[in-house]
Amino acid sequence: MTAQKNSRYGMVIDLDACTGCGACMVACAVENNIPPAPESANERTGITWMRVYKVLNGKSFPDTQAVFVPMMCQQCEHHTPCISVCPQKAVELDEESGIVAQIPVRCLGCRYCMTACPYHARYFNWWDPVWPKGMEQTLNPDVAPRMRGVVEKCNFCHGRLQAAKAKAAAEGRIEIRPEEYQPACSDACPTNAIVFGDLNDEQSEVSRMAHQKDSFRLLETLGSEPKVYFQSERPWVHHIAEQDFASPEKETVHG
Amino acid sequence: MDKISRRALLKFAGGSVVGFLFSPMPWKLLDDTAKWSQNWSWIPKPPQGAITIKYNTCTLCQAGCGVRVRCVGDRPVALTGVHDHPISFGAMCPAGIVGHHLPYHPARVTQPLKLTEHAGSVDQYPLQPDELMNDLAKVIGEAHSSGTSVVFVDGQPNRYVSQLYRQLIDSLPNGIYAVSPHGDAVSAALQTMSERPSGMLGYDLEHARTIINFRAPLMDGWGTPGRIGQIIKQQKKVGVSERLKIIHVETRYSRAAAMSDEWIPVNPGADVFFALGLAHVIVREKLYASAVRKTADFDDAGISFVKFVREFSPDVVAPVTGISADKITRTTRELARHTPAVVVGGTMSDEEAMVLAQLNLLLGSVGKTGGVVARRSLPEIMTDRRERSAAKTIAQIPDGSVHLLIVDESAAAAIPWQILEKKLASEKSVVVSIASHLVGQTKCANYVVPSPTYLESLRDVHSPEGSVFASLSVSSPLIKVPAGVIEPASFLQKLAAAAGVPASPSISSPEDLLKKHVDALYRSRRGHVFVYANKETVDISKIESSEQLWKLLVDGGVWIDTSAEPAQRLLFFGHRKENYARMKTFIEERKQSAGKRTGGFPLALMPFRACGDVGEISPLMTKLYQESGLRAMSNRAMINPGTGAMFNLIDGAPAIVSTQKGKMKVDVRFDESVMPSVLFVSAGPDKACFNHSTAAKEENILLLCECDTDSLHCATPANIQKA
Amino acid sequence: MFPWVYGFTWDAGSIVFLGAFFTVLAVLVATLMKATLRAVNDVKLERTECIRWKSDFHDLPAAAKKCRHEFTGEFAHRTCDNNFDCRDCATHAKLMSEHPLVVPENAEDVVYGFTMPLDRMYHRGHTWVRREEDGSFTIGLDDFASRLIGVPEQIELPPAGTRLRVNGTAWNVKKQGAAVRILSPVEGEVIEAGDPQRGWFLRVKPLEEKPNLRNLLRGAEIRPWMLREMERFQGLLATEGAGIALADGGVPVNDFSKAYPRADWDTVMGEMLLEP
Amino acid sequence: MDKQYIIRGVQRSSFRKFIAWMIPWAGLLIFGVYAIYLCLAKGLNQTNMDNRFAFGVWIFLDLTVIALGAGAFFTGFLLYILKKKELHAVINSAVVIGFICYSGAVGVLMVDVGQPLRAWFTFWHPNVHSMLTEVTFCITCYLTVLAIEYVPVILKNRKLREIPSMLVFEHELHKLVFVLAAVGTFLSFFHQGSLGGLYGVLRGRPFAFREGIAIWPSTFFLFILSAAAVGPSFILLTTWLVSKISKKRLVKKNVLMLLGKISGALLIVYVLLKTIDTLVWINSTSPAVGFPAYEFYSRKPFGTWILFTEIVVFGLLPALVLLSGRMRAHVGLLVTAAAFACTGVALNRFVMTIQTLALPTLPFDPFLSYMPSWQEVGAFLAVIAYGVLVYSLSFRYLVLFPQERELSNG
Repeated sequence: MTAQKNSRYGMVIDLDACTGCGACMVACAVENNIPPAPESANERTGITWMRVYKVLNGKSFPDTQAVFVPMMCQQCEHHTPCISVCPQKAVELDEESGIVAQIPVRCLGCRYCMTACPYHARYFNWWDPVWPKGMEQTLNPDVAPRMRGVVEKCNFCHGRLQAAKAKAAAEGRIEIRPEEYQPACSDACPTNAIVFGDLNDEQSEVSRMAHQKDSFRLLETLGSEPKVYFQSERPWVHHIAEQDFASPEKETVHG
Repeated sequence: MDKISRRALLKFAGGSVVGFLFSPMPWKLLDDTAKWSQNWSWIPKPPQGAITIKYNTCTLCQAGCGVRVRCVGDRPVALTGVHDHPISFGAMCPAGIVGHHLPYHPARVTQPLKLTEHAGSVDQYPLQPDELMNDLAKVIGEAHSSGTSVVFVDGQPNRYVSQLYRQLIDSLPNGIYAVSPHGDAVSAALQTMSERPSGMLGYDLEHARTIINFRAPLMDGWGTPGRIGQIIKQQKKVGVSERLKIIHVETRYSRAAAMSDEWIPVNPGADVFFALGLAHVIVREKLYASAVRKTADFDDAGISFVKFVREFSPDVVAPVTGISADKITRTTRELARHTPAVVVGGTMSDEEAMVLAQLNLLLGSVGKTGGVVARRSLPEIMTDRRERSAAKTIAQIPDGSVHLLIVDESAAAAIPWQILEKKLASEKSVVVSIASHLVGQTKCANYVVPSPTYLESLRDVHSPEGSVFASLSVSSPLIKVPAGVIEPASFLQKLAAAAGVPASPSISSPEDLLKKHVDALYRSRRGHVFVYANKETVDISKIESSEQLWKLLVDGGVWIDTSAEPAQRLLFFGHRKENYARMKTFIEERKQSAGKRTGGFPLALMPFRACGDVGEISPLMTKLYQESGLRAMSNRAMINPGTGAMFNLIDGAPAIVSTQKGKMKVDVRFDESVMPSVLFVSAGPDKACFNHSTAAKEENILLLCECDTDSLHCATPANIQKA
Repeated sequence: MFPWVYGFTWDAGSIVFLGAFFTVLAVLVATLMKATLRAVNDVKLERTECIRWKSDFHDLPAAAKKCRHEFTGEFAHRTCDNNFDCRDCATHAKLMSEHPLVVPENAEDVVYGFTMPLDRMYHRGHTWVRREEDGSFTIGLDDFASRLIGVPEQIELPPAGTRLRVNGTAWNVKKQGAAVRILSPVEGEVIEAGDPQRGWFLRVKPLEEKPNLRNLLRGAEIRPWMLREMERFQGLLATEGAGIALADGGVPVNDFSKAYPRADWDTVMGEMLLEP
Repeated sequence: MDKQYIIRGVQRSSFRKFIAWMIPWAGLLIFGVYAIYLCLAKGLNQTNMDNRFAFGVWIFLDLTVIALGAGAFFTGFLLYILKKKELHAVINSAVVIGFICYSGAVGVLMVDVGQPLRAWFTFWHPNVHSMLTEVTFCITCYLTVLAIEYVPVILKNRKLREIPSMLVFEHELHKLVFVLAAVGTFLSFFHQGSLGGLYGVLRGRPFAFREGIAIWPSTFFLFILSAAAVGPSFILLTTWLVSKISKKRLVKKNVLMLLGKISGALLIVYVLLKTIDTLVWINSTSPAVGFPAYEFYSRKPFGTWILFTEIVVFGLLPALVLLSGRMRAHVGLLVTAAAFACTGVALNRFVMTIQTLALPTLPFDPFLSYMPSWQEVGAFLAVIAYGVLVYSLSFRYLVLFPQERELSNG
C-alpha cells in the first residue's frame, strides 16, 4: 500500500452569496447532535459550531449595508492557538486531514482553549444536553452527544470523513472521492456559498477559489494560517476584514 | 473486653487510610470517574440501526422542496435536499432541515383539548373525541337556529385536500369555507386584470435583467430557497454589466434588502406611492412598452391609467416616500433601460398589488420571457360549479357573524388573532383550531383538534410561489401518527355527521382524492416527472399507468409542466368597473394615513417576521433565534441608535412598547439600518415555540397593531420607554 | 504521564517537564520519609524528652535563656546556646576552671523572702537536687516554685522505675486549669515518689556512680539567679495586669495564685517553670 | 474555656468573643459553599460566564490570590536560603497565608472546570507545551509543599505537641524545612511564571500576547517578579491588619520595614521591566499581529488610565515609598504603600484576565461586558471566608508570630 497523501481540508465561503438563512447552522446541529438551547441560554451561552454573523458596514441609515459571515472553527494550521494551550491533549491537529480535532471525552472543561481562540469558534456545554422527550430518536447515530462541562467545536463533520473513508476502504480504494466528503453546512447551503474541499488538491474548486484575488482569511495577521477563506466583491467587506482601524467606520454586529 | 482507646481508634483510622491508598481501589475509582463522566445515564445514546435513504417532498410550506431522508431503522434522522431537483435545486430552508423534529415537539398535541384562559395562562383539559364532537354539534345546532355561520378557514387552500374540506364544510348548515390571504398578491391582481380567468402567474426571474421587489422576502423564503440560490450563483458567473439587478423597496433593511443590489428605504406604508411615482415617470417619459398604448384603459376618456398616475409626480411622492424625486426618476429610467424588468411584491393588500401589477403591465413584462408568465392550471376533478368558484377570503366574512370558527394550523399562524376575533358573533362563539402543536395563536382557541404533522400524513404540494411552470408532488407519511391524532378530513366528516348531515361526499379520504387527481393529470399527458432517487426526468408519455405515476410521486418525485399558458390581454383596472373607484378610494385613504402620527405615540411601529417565523418549528431552531441573533424571537425590537438614545433606551435592555391597544415588553436592539423614528418589532416565534413551558399565553406584537389582513406592513403609532 | 499511557511522547519537552515533576515528587517524598524515619528513630531511642526540651528552650523568650555566667557578672549579656545543659558546655567548663565557685558560709540564703537552702543544687526550672546518704538524689521544688504552684489540684508523679533525663519531664502538675511540667534536674531512675509533706517529690537513683551535675546552680550563683528570676516574675505579673509588686523583705504568700487570682497563672507558671 | 489550647504567653480574646467573630465568617462560608454546590450540581450555567467570557471572576481571583500568596515562597526563600533571620518572625504566618491562598485557588479551580472529576486527566495526559499544565502541576505540588510546611506549624499547637510522636515529627520535619523552601521556590518560580505565560502565549488575543525568551513570553517573568514583589507586601499588610484587629503587637517594626524594603526593591525592578515590556508591546508586538495598541484603549471604560493606574499609581508610587528609608519608617505610609502594591498586582491580573476577554478580536466583534452572577460572587466570598476562618483558627491556636510573646511581655 502506498503512503497516503495528506489532505488539507478547507473552505471558501462566498460572502456575496450567503443569504444568512441559517440552514447551515441547523444542518450542523442535526449532523453533530447539538441539543436545542435550554430556556435560559442566550447568544453567548448557546452552542452553534456554525454561526452566521450579520455584519454591518458601520454606516447609519440609509447607507447601511450588511454582509452575512458564516463562522466556524477556522482550522488553524500554524501555531494553532487552541492546541498548545490545552493542558491534556484534548485538541489535536489531525495530520492526515488537517482538521483540528476536539476530543470531548478527554476535555476537562477548563475553557482555556476558548480564551485562546480569536474566532470564538469554541463552545462550552453550560448545560446537560437535553432533547425534548422522543426527539433523541432523531439523533445522528454516528456522533456521540457531549456531556455538560466540556468544550466542543466544528470539526468539519469529521464523522462524515470517517464514514467516507470506511466506504472507500470497503470498496478497495485508498483515497476518497471529493464528492464523498462534504460537511453538513456546505451540503445544506441553498446558494452553495460554502465550497469545501482539499486545499492540497490543486484540481479542487476550493483550492482554485482560495487563490483568487478577492479571497481573504480573517485575522490573517495573527499568523495562525486558518483554512477557511472568504470571498467578496464588495470592497467594504474587505475593508472590515482587514481591520483597517484607521478607518473612521465602526462596525457593529448582530449574530 | 478492653475499652477501645481513642488512640487505638485513631491508629485504626490512619491505618485504614494508608491501606486504602495502597490498595487498587482508589485507582480503580479514579479510573471510573473517566467512564462515569463520559457516560452519564442522562446523556442520550443515539439509537443505532440499519441506515436507509428515503425520498419525500417537504410540505411545511408551498415550496415543496425535494427531501432526501436519512433513516435509522424507520426513524428519519436527517433531511437534506435532493440535488438537481428542478424546483428546489437541492436546497432546503432551516425549518425544513429540522422538520423531522416536529412529531417530537414538546408542544405536540395528541388528543383533543379544551382550553380555558385565566391570568395569562392557558389551562388544557383533555377530551375524548366523542365529547369534542358532542360539544361542537351542540354549537352547530345553536348556530343553525340563530342563523349565524360555521366558518372554516383554510391556511393552505391551494392543495387538493382543501377541496375535500370545502366539500365537507359546504355541506354543513350555514357552513362557509374561507381562505386566509396566501400566495402572491401581485399575481392575484394580475389575474383580476386579465380578460379571461387564468391560472396563477409566475415570474421568470431567471431571464429578467431587473427585478424591482416590493418587500417580498426574495432571499428569505419566497418561492423555493434553491431557486433564488441558483439565480445568485448564475449571476456570479456573468460579467458585472450583464448581471441581474435587484432593487428592493422596503422600510426595513430585511435580509432580502441586504441581498439586493439596491435598497430603497421607503417611509412606512408609502410603498404604493413610490410605485405610483415610478408609474408616473414611465408615463411621463413614455418609457412604457409600445403595446401598452393599445390597452383599452391606458388613456381612455372614462377610466384612464394616465390620469390615475398623473398626480404622482416624483416631486409629489418624494416627501411621502422619503425618497428623493431624483432617485425616483433615475430608478424608473434604469428599470426601463434594463429590460426585461419585472415587479415582484410580498404580502400586501389587493389594491397595492394592483398598482404593482399595473407597473408590470407598463413595463411590458406580462407574458414575456424574463417577465410575468401565467402557469397552466392542473386538471380538476371537482365538477361542481360552486366548488370551482373562488372561495371567500377572511376579509369577505362579515364581522360578528361567526358562531363556530374552525381554523387550521397555518391559518391560525398567518392571520392576526384580532382579525379572527372580530368575525365572532358573540362571546359564546367557539373557536376550534385544527393543529398539531399548541403554539402561537392556537392557544387562543377554545378547542384543539390534534392533527398529523409533517411526515405523518399524505399531502400534496403544488407549484411554489412565483414559479413559471405548474408542478405537483406528494409527501407520503414516514412517521407513525400517534394514537389520538385525527386527520382533519376525518374530523370534518365526523363533525358533519354529528351535526346530522348525511354523509355523501363523493371522495372518502385524502388518498382517494389525490389518486383521482393524479389519474386526471396522467390522462392530461402533460409534463414530466423528476425522480429523486435516480435524479432522472421521465416524460409522462414514458409512464405506463396512472398507478406508476402515483408510485413515482409517492416514492419521491415531482411532476412538472413543460409549458406555460399563452399570454393574455390585460387591462389596467380589469373588467370590473368598480376597480377604478376602489383604487381611487384606497389611494385617498392611504394619503390620509401616510405619515400620520397620533399624539403620545411618536414612533411608527412595524411588526416583521420572516418565512418560518410562524407556527410550530423545531426546538433546534433555537440555534437561529435564541443562541444567535440571526433571527428575531417575538420580543425583539429594533430601533435606530439615535432614536433609541432619544428615548433613553439601552442596547440589549428591556423596554415597554405601547400603542393605543396596549403594552408589551420587548428586548431592544440598536440597529444602524433602522429608519429613524421607526420601531420594528418581531412577530416571530415565542419562546414557547421551541421547547419551553406551553402554559403561558403568548404575547405578540401584532395584537398591539392596527391591522387589516396584511398586518405586517401597517405602521401603527407607538411609543417606547425603558422597562 | 508514563510511557505506557496513551498520548505520551518522548520529546525533549516531555522529558524535561516530567523529569522535573518526578524529581520534585521524589524530593518531597524523600523529605517526608526522612522526617518520618527520623521521628520513629527518635521515639525508639527515647529522645522525645530531649527534643521536647530543645523545642521548649528554643521557644523561650530571650530573658529566660540568660547564661548563668551573666548572673555572676562574667558576661554582660549572654544567652545560653546549649539548652541549659552545662554538662557539655565548653564555655561553662572554661569559666568554671577560671573562676571556681566560692563555697558559701551560710546554710541558706533568703531572697525576697524565698528561702533557698544552700545544701543542695538548683535547676533553672526551680527544682532542687540533694544527694542523700545512700547515693540517691531527692528532687523537690524550691520555695519559689512551691509558692507559685501552691496547693495543686493534681500532681502526676512518675512511678518507680521511670527513667528521668536532665531537662526532661520529672512530673506534671495541674493548677487552676494550667498544666505545667516540672523539669528534671538530673538523670536517673525513679525509686520512690514523695509528696510536699515529705519536702521532696522524687527519689532518684543516678545511672552512674558519679553523675555529672555541672548543669545545676549552686552556692553563690543562687542569689543572683533568684534576683533575675524575681525580675522576670515581676515583669510577667505587671504585663498580666495583676498589679502586684513584691515587697522588699516581706515574706511572700504561700500560694500566689490564690492571692492574686486575676493574673494569668498559666502563662506565669509556664514562663517561670520554663515551659513556653 | 479553650485556654489549654492557646499558646502560653500570648493574650487571646475570650472564647465567646472568638465565636462571635467566627460566626459571620462561617455564615459567609456556608453561603459560598451553597453557591459552589449549585455550580457543581447544576453546572456552570449558574455563572454568568459564557462562550465569549469563558474565564470570569474566578480566574481573576485565582491569579490574584496566587500572586499575593507568593509571600509564602518568597519569605521562605529569604529566610531559609538567603538566611534573612528577621523573617522568622513572619514565616509561620506567611506559610498559613500561602496555604490559604493556594488551597482557595485550587478549590475554586475545581469548581471552575466543567468536569472536576476529570481533573486528574491533566496529570495523566499532560500536554507539556501548555502553560496551564505547568500551572496545574506546580500548583498542586506547591500546595502539597505548603501543606507539609503547615504541618509543623499545626503540630506546634500546645495540645498536639504533648503527643510525643507529633512532637518529634514536627522537630524532624522542621529541620528539613529548608528543602521544602527550596522546592517551593523552584515550583513557585515556574507556576507564577506560567500563570503569566497563560495569557502571554495567547496568540489569538493580541492584547495579552507577548514575545519572550525561548518558550516563555515576557509575562512569564513579569508575573514571577510582580508576585515576588507583592508577596512580602501582602505579608506586611496582613500582619499589620491582624495586629490591628487583634490589638496586639505581633512583630517588631524592623521586620515590617524589611518586608517593605524587599517589596520596594523588587517592585521598582518590576515597574521598570513592565514599562519596557509595555513599550515593546505597543510599538512592536501588537502592531506586528495587526492590532495597533491604541485600539485596545479606545473602548470605554478601559482607557489608558488603566495602564497609568497600574504602572504609576499602584506600581512606581508604592515602590518609591517602600524604597525610601524615611517614608518606610512611617507605619501608615509603609502599610499604604504595601496595600497599593497589592492593588497594583490585583489590577494587573484583572487587566490580563478580564480586559483581555472583553476586547474584540474579530473585526466585527463587539466590546463585551461581564458581570459575575451571585453564585460566582458566592464562591469568591467562600474563599475569603475560608481564608479568614483558617487564619483566625491558626492565629488563635498556633504560633504565627513568634515575636508576639516577647513583645507582649515587654
